[in-house]
Amino acid sequence: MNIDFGSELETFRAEVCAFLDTAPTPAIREAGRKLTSVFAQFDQVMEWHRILYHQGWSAPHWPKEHGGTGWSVEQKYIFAEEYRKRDLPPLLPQGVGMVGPLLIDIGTEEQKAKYLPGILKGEDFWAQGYSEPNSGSDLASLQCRAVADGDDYIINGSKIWTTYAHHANRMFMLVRTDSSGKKQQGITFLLLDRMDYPGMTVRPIIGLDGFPEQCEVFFEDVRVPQSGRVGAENDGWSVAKHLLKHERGGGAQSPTLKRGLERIREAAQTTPSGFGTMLAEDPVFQRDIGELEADIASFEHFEKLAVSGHPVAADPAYPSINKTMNSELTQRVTVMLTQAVGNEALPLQLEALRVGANVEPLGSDLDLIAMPWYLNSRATTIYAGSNEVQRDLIARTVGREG
Amino acid sequence: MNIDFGSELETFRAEVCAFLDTAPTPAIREAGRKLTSVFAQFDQVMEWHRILYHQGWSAPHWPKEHGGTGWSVEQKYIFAEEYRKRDLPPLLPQGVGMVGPLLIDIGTEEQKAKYLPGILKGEDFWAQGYSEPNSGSDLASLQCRAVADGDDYIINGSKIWTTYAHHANRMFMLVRTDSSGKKQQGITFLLLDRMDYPGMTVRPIIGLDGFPEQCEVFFEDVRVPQSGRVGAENDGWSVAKHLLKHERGGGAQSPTLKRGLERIREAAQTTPSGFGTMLAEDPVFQRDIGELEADIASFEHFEKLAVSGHPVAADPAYPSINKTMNSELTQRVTVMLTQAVGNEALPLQLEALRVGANVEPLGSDLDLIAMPWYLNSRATTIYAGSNEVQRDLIARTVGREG
Amino acid sequence: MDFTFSDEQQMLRDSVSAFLLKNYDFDRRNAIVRSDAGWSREVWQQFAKLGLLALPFAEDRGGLGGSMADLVAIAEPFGAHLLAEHYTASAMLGGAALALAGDGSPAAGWLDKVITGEAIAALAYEEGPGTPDPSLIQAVVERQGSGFSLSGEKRMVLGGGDADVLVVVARLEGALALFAVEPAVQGITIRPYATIDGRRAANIAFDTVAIPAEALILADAGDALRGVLDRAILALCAESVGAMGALLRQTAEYAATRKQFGVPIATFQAVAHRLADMKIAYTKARATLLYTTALIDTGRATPKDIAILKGQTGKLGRALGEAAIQTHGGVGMTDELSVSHLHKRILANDALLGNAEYHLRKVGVLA
Amino acid sequence: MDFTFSDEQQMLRDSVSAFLLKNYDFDRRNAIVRSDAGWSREVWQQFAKLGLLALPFAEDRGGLGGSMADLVAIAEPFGAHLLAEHYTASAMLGGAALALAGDGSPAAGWLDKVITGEAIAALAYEEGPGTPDPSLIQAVVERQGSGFSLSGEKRMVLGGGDADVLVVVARLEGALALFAVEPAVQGITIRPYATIDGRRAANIAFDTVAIPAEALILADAGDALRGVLDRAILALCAESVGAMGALLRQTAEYAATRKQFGVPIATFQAVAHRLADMKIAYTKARATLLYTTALIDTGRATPKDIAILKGQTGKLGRALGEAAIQTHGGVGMTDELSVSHLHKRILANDALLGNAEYHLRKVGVLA
Repeated sequence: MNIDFGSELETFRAEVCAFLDTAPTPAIREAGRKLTSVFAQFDQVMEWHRILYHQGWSAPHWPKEHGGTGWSVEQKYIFAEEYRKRDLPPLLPQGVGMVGPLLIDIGTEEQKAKYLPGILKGEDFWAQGYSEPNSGSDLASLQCRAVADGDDYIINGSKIWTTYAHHANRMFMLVRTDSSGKKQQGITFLLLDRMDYPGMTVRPIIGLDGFPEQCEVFFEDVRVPQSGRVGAENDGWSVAKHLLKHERGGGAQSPTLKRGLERIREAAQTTPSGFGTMLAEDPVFQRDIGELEADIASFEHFEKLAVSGHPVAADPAYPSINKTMNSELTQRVTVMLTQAVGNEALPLQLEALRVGANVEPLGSDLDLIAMPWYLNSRATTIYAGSNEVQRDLIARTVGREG
Repeated sequence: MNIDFGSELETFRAEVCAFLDTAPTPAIREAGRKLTSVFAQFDQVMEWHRILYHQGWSAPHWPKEHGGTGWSVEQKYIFAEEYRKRDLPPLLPQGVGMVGPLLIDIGTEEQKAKYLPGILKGEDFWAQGYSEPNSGSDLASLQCRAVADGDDYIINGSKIWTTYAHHANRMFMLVRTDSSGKKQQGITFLLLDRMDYPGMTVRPIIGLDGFPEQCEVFFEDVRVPQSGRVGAENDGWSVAKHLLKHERGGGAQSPTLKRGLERIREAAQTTPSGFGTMLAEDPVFQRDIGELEADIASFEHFEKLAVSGHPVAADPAYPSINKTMNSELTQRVTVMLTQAVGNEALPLQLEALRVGANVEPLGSDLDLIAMPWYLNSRATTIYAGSNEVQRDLIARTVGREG
Repeated sequence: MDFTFSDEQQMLRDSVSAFLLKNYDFDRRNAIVRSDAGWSREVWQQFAKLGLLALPFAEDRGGLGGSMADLVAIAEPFGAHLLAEHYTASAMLGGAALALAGDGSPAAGWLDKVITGEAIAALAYEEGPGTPDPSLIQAVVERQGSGFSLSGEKRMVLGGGDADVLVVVARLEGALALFAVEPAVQGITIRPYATIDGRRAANIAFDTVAIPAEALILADAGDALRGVLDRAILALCAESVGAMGALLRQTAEYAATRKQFGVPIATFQAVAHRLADMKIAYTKARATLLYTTALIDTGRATPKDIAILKGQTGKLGRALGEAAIQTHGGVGMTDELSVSHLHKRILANDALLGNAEYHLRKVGVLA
Repeated sequence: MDFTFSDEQQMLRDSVSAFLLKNYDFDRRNAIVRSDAGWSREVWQQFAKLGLLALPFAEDRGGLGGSMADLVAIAEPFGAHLLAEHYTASAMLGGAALALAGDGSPAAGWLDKVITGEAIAALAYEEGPGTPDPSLIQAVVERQGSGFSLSGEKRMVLGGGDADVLVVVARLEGALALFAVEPAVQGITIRPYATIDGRRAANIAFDTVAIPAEALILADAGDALRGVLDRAILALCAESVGAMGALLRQTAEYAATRKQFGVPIATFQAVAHRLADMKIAYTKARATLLYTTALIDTGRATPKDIAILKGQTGKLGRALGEAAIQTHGGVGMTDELSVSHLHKRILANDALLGNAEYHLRKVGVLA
């Protein structure tokens, strides 16, 4: 065993810090401070993406030949840590985190050439068309149909929970191309190079936090080229499973959780406990935050084991354990935050939450974000395979640990 | 709405207190203080049963004509409350709580005449023969066979988790008399008027707390009279379901929980918190015990609603909700107790726990009982229909509340 | 012991439910919430006609002398229907505080108008997070000439932006006192806003506000204020329990009809057990609500009883609401079903007048 | 970063596991626990032969200079096999404290015998519930002539009844000091007992016990003691994680084979999800164990890191053990399967040197 943070890593850390301290614009910083979701405010996060691209850091996890950084796991962890310490908005994951790595793995040369640069540079934003109104946890039951017609497919049906589809200029999606066999068969993975095909309409859905983050996308005889297919026709399920590895897989989520905890600790310095002291000195607060901090630490240890190549990452349940821990810890951080700020979380401050708003918030930054962040994070145990489904998957592997 | 505790109830309370303050022998009181289970130490609790019988109070819930007290629900609650306040051992439930009420409801006149007096007086102790090694939560799958032969049945098979069978002189049990239909059919409910039939053997099972509370009972060609049958042959499942109402049904469990909480509060006065004060003054302890106390209060309110005739008791899920709440609160009380006494709970003090032991315990009364009580109470969510089965039953009724 | 509603209470409850079912379905409610005012004077006038605005007040003050049980009977449907109007703010908080004033005082005059629905009252009490405890109130009043001068800041004043009269809790010579203050007076700055659960509230700053002598409702008002707050807590909890019941019913129905993997999701044991836990939570919260109501109506409710009710309702309500959203999945995350709104109402009621954390700890402190 | 065992560590671990599998199955272990002594000198001599008793000590003290990773590698199988012998007591606590003494002192002489297995050492540190914190130690030593006089009471001294030498932690002129004391000395009363998890321990009272000057191992021993306790905590946690792993495997196997309602109980989603939660708990605890081991071996473990490990292991271990019993149902409640014994080992390790409640709160206190 060893925990290697040699001096060359400290040099790297200094370089990262210097960049992250100077490169983001005030609007980008504001978007980070006002983050109440996995998905940062669109304009600012895309601007930040492009700045990172110019630095060569927009896709640290990609292979170097495709524009990745070639960083070691320790370097990637340091980058994530310093990034989150500064409350910078995380890049939207659909491009660099999902469809990009998929294309690198199994896209055609043409697809790579056509799409990877736009993803890397932050020129394109991709919507993810998976779920349908009747296909949530049971994704394989999807019904949105594509019928081959010459060099094209003609798509009919709808997709839902399509994050930021109203901002997207591209889309990847699963469609049904065959209904005769098992439901997992007959699914095809498609790339759409535009969102404005005739017959496509996007309806934003207002979320419980008041924001139109998710969308429904309708297809009425939408004709798209077959060249956008990834993998073979009817083999989209295995393509999606491949992508899922990237979607659920770890990396460095614990710095985000740790930063959330730190912000609660900061707020606790000036928030009265109701029992005569500030929260920070209150034993009950200390116990509660101690419990949460310890649990986040265990998740961090798990993540570091995984990135360092410990066999824990080879466990077939690894992605599900990772997703379950991360989502439930995120929710606990937000619950603790809303409880810490008490009734200051109750005003609805949609306008003040917008980057560049001209409205002064009613209280502190944390008062402002506590409730929408809590509400939005209820989705973390629902999306990307509900935690019930994850536990089903984990259970199947129990007793076969290394 | 009204909460009626008029002055005649206060007179009643005084009468109850006077009796409970004077009637129990020191050994009975010791058995109560050393209670670490639903089941008190046998000799002392049976002695107490006989004392209560002489007072006419051994079966408050029975109809007056069979030896019950005729008390109102308020009186029964007051009795339970004062009883538990004094840490007196609860009577063993198999007789007055289970088979007695069953016989009153559906026994033959002969069975009532033969058995009720011995139950009421505390002369008999009944073992409950339900579970089998392969039939736990799935009770209806039981295989212990009884074959009719003249006026008798011949029994072969075994029963397990038969509490105090090694102390019992009678037994009620479920046997399989027909295997041809659905498993719930073909079960028969039998009373055995002896435990020493040829071919019957009892093996005590040492529990995780070190005590032989449960037993396994083996039957090898045991011949018992058919006159012990309750209900019709092959109709034992509905007889057992009828009895279950008494087994799971409420009454007044909250006084026991409240007394447990009070004992923790008492111990907290002299137990250091590890953070400079006694536990009782420690804010974290206060919060934790406040949470538990509030939850026990809700259970008490639920119980009082039920006994007062509120529709909540008519909900088909009522027995399951009652059992689930009570068992899980019992476990939480014992967890809190073990945590409060810390490493003083670690010595194994089997001998000191025995009533009349000549061994001085290593610490306080609570140090002595904390761990065995905690360990024993793990069973509360397993026996009498595991809480998983109870939640299945509750779920079926959701959305049909009054 | 009897914890059921009387026939009269059941009738009252049924008539309020029927009114809301007819005039206040989810769509109409949302239209009201999204309107500029955020609440409906028309609904308010109907409430006046139904006698609801007079219900909590003594008969000799022009009220109907309703018991807490009467008020719980109507507050449960208010919660289930996500009422946006200022019933709790004006009747249970502001109005109840005005009713502490002597006959003939300005406050008593305001009370008449509150009862007829001509005026809205609000109680300016809390000052931010961690101040549910009266001992932490810092707003202060000093004698000035024949009257007073008031300074301080009140936050999350329910109905504070809509009130025709504010009852302000402030420290007068150390003790808490109540004053009836008109919002348009010099030195008062009101910042109104909508809340996450579709009500209107305000932060209100008082900068050496001159107040006439007759505005004093009660000096040394600690005990009386406690009585007002306790009853308001009952009403808030009843609302939340009503919302919990609605969530339980809607979630059970959704789970029974929503299919995944070819079967209703209620057939998955994980979902079934969550539904069971929701029912257990609802059963507990409602039992404590009804029991505490009976206690308060017989004058036997202790501070611990109130803390238990507020703590349990907040904690169980949050758990139930989160379970309801999880069971609904994506659609539970939207603004389009009432599920998320009911949950937010429960959360808001939890945060008002001390959240579950605060009250459950008080249960432990009170030996 | 690398958190795997080295080849040498894996070999060590495998050889200890093989030894225990062959010589220490559950029945044999129970026979040892139920014997009068409660532990086996024969097993102990085997440990000496295998070099395990020398493992934790520096080479210049006659040890093998094992790292914490080496010790964790063997402590996990110790926990899985419910070891009753005094490895933690004598090697990790008593022996480690003796090793703080200078060469040629009586304590150093005792250490030699601890390493060869001729003597058992114990550390008399805790004084009851709530005294995991060194600042709360009350046992006191006063100078008397050329030597000292010791008074106080120590509770739950692991191996305290079997020890040939006791290392006593007591306050000397305010600071904590360590003394090597022989148990047969006048004024020492030892009350030995078995513990719930099948070990032997004792409460030990010291009534103005005369101690020679050379018995002083270290005055002002606070920091050194912290180091000993931290490594012992690692060993206890490794034992518990080993026990957790055994519970997880056994419960998974039981759930896959035990049938109710005609199917293995693992097919019930409630059982499956509980198994999943057990696996998550085990994964967390083990990750923290390995990570903290790497920290301590590089001298980078902070007090918070140790508190996190002890707190997480206690909390997750309890939850996992309770889930294992619940899944086993009736048979999990008996003395006859190792399930309940493994759970009790986890509970005991949690209660020693500060339970989860204590340590998790410390995590919060340490900013």
